[in-house]
Amino acid sequence: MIENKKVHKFGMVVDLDKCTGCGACMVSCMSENNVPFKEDESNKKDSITWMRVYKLTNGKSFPETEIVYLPRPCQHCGGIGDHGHSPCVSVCPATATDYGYDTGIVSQIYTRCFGCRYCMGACPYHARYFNWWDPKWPKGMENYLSPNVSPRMRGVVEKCSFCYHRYQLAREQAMIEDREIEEMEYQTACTTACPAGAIVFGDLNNPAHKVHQIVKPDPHPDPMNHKVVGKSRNPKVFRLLERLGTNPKVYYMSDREWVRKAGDNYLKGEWENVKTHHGASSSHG
Amino acid sequence: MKIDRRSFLGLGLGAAAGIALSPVGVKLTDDSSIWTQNWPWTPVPEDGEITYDRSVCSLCPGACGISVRKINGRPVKIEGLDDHPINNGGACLHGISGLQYLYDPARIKTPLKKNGNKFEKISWDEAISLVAQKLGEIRESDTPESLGLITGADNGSMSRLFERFMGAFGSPNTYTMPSLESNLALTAAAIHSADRSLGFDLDHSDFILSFGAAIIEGWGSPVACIQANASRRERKAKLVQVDYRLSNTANAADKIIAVKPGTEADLALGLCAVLLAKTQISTNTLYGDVNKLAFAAMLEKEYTPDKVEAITGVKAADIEALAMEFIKAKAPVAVPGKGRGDVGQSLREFAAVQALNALAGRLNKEGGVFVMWPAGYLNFPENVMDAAAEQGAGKAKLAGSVNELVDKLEKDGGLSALFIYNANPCYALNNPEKVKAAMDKVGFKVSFSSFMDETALRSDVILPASIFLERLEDVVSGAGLAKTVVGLCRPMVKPVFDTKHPGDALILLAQAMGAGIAQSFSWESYEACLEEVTEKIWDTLSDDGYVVIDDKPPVGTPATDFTFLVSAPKVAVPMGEGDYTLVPVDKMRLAGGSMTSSPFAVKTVSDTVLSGKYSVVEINPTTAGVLKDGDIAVLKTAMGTAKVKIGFNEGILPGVIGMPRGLGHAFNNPYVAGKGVNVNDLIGPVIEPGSGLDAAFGIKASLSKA
Amino acid sequence: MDDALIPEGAKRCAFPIFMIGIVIVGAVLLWGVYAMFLCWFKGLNQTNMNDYYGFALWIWADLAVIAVGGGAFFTGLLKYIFKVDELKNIINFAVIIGFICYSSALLILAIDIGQPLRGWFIFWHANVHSMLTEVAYCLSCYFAVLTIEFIPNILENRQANKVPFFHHLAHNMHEVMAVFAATGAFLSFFHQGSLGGVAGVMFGRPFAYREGLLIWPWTFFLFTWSAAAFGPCFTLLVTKITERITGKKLVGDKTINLLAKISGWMITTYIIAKIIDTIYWAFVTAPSMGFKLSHFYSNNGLYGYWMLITEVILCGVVPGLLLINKSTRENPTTRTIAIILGVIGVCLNRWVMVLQIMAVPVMSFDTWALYIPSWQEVATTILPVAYGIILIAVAYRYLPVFPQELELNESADAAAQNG
Amino acid sequence: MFPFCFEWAWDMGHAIFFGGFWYAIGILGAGMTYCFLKAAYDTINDNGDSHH
Repeated sequence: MIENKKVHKFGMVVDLDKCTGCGACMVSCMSENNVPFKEDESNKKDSITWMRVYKLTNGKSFPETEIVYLPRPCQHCGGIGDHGHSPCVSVCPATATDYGYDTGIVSQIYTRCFGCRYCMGACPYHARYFNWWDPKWPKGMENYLSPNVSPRMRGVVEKCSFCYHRYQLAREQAMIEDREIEEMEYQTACTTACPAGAIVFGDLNNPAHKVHQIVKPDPHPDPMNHKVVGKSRNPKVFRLLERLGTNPKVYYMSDREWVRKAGDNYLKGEWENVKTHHGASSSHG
Repeated sequence: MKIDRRSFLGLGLGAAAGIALSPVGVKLTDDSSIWTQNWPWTPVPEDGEITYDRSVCSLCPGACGISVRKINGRPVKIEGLDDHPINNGGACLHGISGLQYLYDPARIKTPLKKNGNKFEKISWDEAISLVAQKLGEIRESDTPESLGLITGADNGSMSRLFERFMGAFGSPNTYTMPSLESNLALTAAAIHSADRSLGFDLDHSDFILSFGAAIIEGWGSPVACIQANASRRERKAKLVQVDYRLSNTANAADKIIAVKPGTEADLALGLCAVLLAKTQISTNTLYGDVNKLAFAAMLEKEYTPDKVEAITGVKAADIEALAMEFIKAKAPVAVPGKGRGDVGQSLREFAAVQALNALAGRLNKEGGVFVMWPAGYLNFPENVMDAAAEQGAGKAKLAGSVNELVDKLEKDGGLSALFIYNANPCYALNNPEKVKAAMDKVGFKVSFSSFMDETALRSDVILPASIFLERLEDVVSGAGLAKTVVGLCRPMVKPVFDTKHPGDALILLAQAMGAGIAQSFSWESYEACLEEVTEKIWDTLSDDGYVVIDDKPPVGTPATDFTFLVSAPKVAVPMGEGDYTLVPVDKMRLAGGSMTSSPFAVKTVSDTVLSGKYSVVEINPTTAGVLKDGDIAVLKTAMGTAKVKIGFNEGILPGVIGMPRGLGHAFNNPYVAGKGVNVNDLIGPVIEPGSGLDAAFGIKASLSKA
Repeated sequence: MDDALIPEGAKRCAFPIFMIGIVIVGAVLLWGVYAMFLCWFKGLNQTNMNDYYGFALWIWADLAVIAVGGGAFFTGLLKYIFKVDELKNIINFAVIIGFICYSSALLILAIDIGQPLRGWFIFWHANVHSMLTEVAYCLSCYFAVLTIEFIPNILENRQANKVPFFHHLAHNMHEVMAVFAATGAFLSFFHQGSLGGVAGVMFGRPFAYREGLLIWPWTFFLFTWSAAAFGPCFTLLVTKITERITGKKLVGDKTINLLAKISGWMITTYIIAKIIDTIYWAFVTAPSMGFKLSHFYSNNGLYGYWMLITEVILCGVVPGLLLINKSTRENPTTRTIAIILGVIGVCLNRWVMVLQIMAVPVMSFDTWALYIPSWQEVATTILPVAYGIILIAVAYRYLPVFPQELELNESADAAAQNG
Repeated sequence: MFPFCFEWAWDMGHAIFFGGFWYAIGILGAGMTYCFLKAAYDTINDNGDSHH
């Protein structure tokens, strides 16, 4: 059949030294994915932002203070050993969220979700959002809603899908033309919007893709922690909470050591070892 | 049959079994499943064919190319246009959320007439004849100069059309809201020559010295600036930010020069003094300069590093080192304009920074600053001026700037009618209460607004404008860009409400007025007008969607006239009393000036900027006194008081309070208005002698626990 | 007035007094029902839960009532499988308490989920890897078991028992009760465990995550064990309260002490396991993820070390020791203190395993999240308590719940008459 | 869930999980059916007093 035979592993790398925190990715995501809004969104703990930009500081005082903005979409975790049992998928009682073994994308089926919120508890990234309210658009504004992403209803969980509908559209086109999807054919809305070009998206399995070239994912389990697969062999690249074995497909990049260190939790003295290990693993494959 | 206990039992059991086995259960389950998966009140967007249309965003002066995705002709998404000469595929959050403006709850849906305190709906015919009649009365009373106009931008065919109307009517009283563009034009006029603008070639500079310019937070053409910053690392270009707080730009910079707020001009002059003292460039290479010697003498006397250190708080040694680093760079450029560079700016500061560029020989050089000619693609036919027009247009303007106009109106009045287009002075100028009082002195105000904003609410007649997605217009770049690109904004959708293109409204009005005015506006529509006046470039413009007029450094070195700098007296220190200096802070995610944020943009605003109904003010913990992070406090200035939330921020100079700009709107849009405080309410205008600009960068303030 | 329904020979308060009590508690119940409908019709925005606190008061209440309801399965297991015949004196009541706890748990779940009408998707689209699926399955099945165990007691009502079919049905159900009890024990073992597993499998949450055996994290076994250990404490506590309110001795001291003794040994063994688990987690599991114990217990207003100490020592070790020691166990005061501490301890454990998990930041730049429930949450959480009180009152009034009631109070009555 | 549902997979997880589930349901169902039938039988034959 006209199946795309290659197994993709779509992922992203965000250059934190380029990100300006402008918020274009957040809005592009909202507008692409029919994310609703309410009158007061200043309580960030109930504000649906599939892409959320965190602000980190190095904790030093002026003028040594440094800020970094960290855009956080769903990390599309592969779970321990990258077997597809991401923290959220493995706990969902109704199979309303699923791991796409052909894409590495963690999906969410809104019409099946019954709102138990176990997945939200399981996700350490706070990437999952609950519709506490029925989404309401001011009169007439539903007119801009896109048919490619179904609007959600009250009582279900939603999250970033890596703009899966864009993949579907690109895949359909590629199938018709009997070819593989080109790198630039499938890009997420946040990637295309970023004015600083800080986000690179593509297939981590495809050495021709820029994301692969930057990340250089190690296909073997980390010898120091077998739960971890796909660790970057680029010493400037890291993942959030990598040690937990969630194996996210969103990587971050920074020249600054304190930023890389902020990506995970380390006991006293551990960072020094990890830091060097990072470099060492680049000789690994 | 006798119903005994046994048969009753049997019947009951049988019925239960029957119901369990019948399809009723399955059917109900199935129905509830379907029903609960598709709530009738959850919208189901209509599907259809996907198409893309190109246009230009005119929400801000950035003039970015946009691509509008449509489903069966229905716009669903705005994205940056790939390969566009300004934004090259990038987009900012305001542009991306552009579709929300189409259906904004505060949109004005029909022409309106003020009746007492309420607006009543009227037809376009009624509205036009009402305005024409009022204006006719003014002309009959032989005071055509008492019609005023406040506009947002002063480039492009629409501003020319409004000016044309004023000319044909017979009034010189045209005012523009302060913008980076107008401030740069003023600077060019003050130290080079009139009718020029300045463009900063950030893309090719290897050393950007920014005097507080929020290069990645909305200064100039935001997307182009963010892209220029993003490419800095590959180009090995340095950014040094002079600032009093850790803005995002300061954070992205290689180096921060912490400076007392309001002393940026002195620092720039101090750098000029170092250059003069330590290098030979100024005396040898600059030519055709006016008052250079007086300027040099002033620098030598008043702006020695030690003296500048005392004023700015920057160490003398650092000033010297910075000046040398600047001059030794291959392509340095100094950039003026604190924050977005629009409100609360001083011409002295702009001019001082430009003098630094001039002394360093960076005028009209790649990677430097371009002293640019006007875009010059518009060719309007001669205005037909009747006697009344000739007489009125010859009179002197009431005031030199919009700020002076407000002053004048508030004190003595002087206008009998006022047009407001593309401007929201009742929100965007400092001390809006005074602006409102000034507005009340004007008998008849006509607004061409799309939204019922603070200023539209105070108008007598509203001729609602279609927004950029509903209209055709030429959008010319400016705003500090070192290139001139004219883009074509095209209607992406039919007007959603009973609105008109303001150009069409103006043409209708002019024709209703008759006489010379009608003759000056003899086009059948704005579209016909645009086609005629852009004749030279119309074909390319309509085919490609944009025309690059110029993107190379202008030829030759323009003369520099230091007279203004030599004579410019310093602006008074911030008014009022208090231990702190309150300064407004521009944020990328909050629109400033006349543009209002969209619901999406407001949604992205951090809780360290807006928390519930409170604006969060930045304050260094070391000078917070008894106040704690998250406390509600009363912020008091000479202009007013406001309840704010305290947000500790290590990244701000001690003693300075940073307050976000763009909040505190008061009109009917619950997603955007009624949140936080308008910082302009707390700051009084301080008019700069010699420029008429409101140079109030801040104000003395006190804080106490609520 | 309702004399015909009251068990033969039993003394009950006057009907109007009974009704006054019911009406008072019923008002609280209606308040809860009102809040419940608010949540159903307006949605979960009625709560103070948020995206950080996806699980909050309700899930704690759910886990807590199931834990304390564990007395039913454990007593049933001892009575019907291990043939500890002495427990026949309290089994009916244990079953009623269990029935209340489990029906409450199901009701809370029905309020807690965002789309209650889709609740059955958990059965229809089950994900067998999810601990919550296991919980739902075993919970609903075990609720069926409890209903089955409760039915004979209902049928023993003086009027119902006159109907021959009901009489026979009750009799036959008693006959095969051991089979039901065994199934119930099996189901209970799994869902109590799965509830522990719910927290333990969350490998993205180092505070919750535990290593374990095959697919079961240690919390799986700890939860089952703690429910079996502390459940009887709750049964004893409710019995004590009922005795206090009715002013009658309802269960013989021998039975009470036996159950207390069993509970004591269960608590003691559980708490040893819990301590080992805590030490392993604190010094091996969490550090392997980059966390020090202090990360979980500082920098916030509520979750300090006191929580851990209270749970493990004060409400774990102490009641355990008090109940295994014969003198303190048989002293009504120390026994009561022990069972109260035990109930608090298990509830605190469930609180920690639900709310503290949500509160602890995981990303290095995240912050502690604290939450205060809304009144709607509080009302719906009190609702089951009111419902339980009413059900116990009705059951006590009309059903022969306590086999020893007449015997224990005859002598008292006689003594009173003689005196 | 039944084996004819599309999410069904013939693997260990489903076999153990649903095996246990249907087993429990089966026992409860069979037990209750027995009780009802036996009670009905006893009622009809009215030898119910024997156990008193």
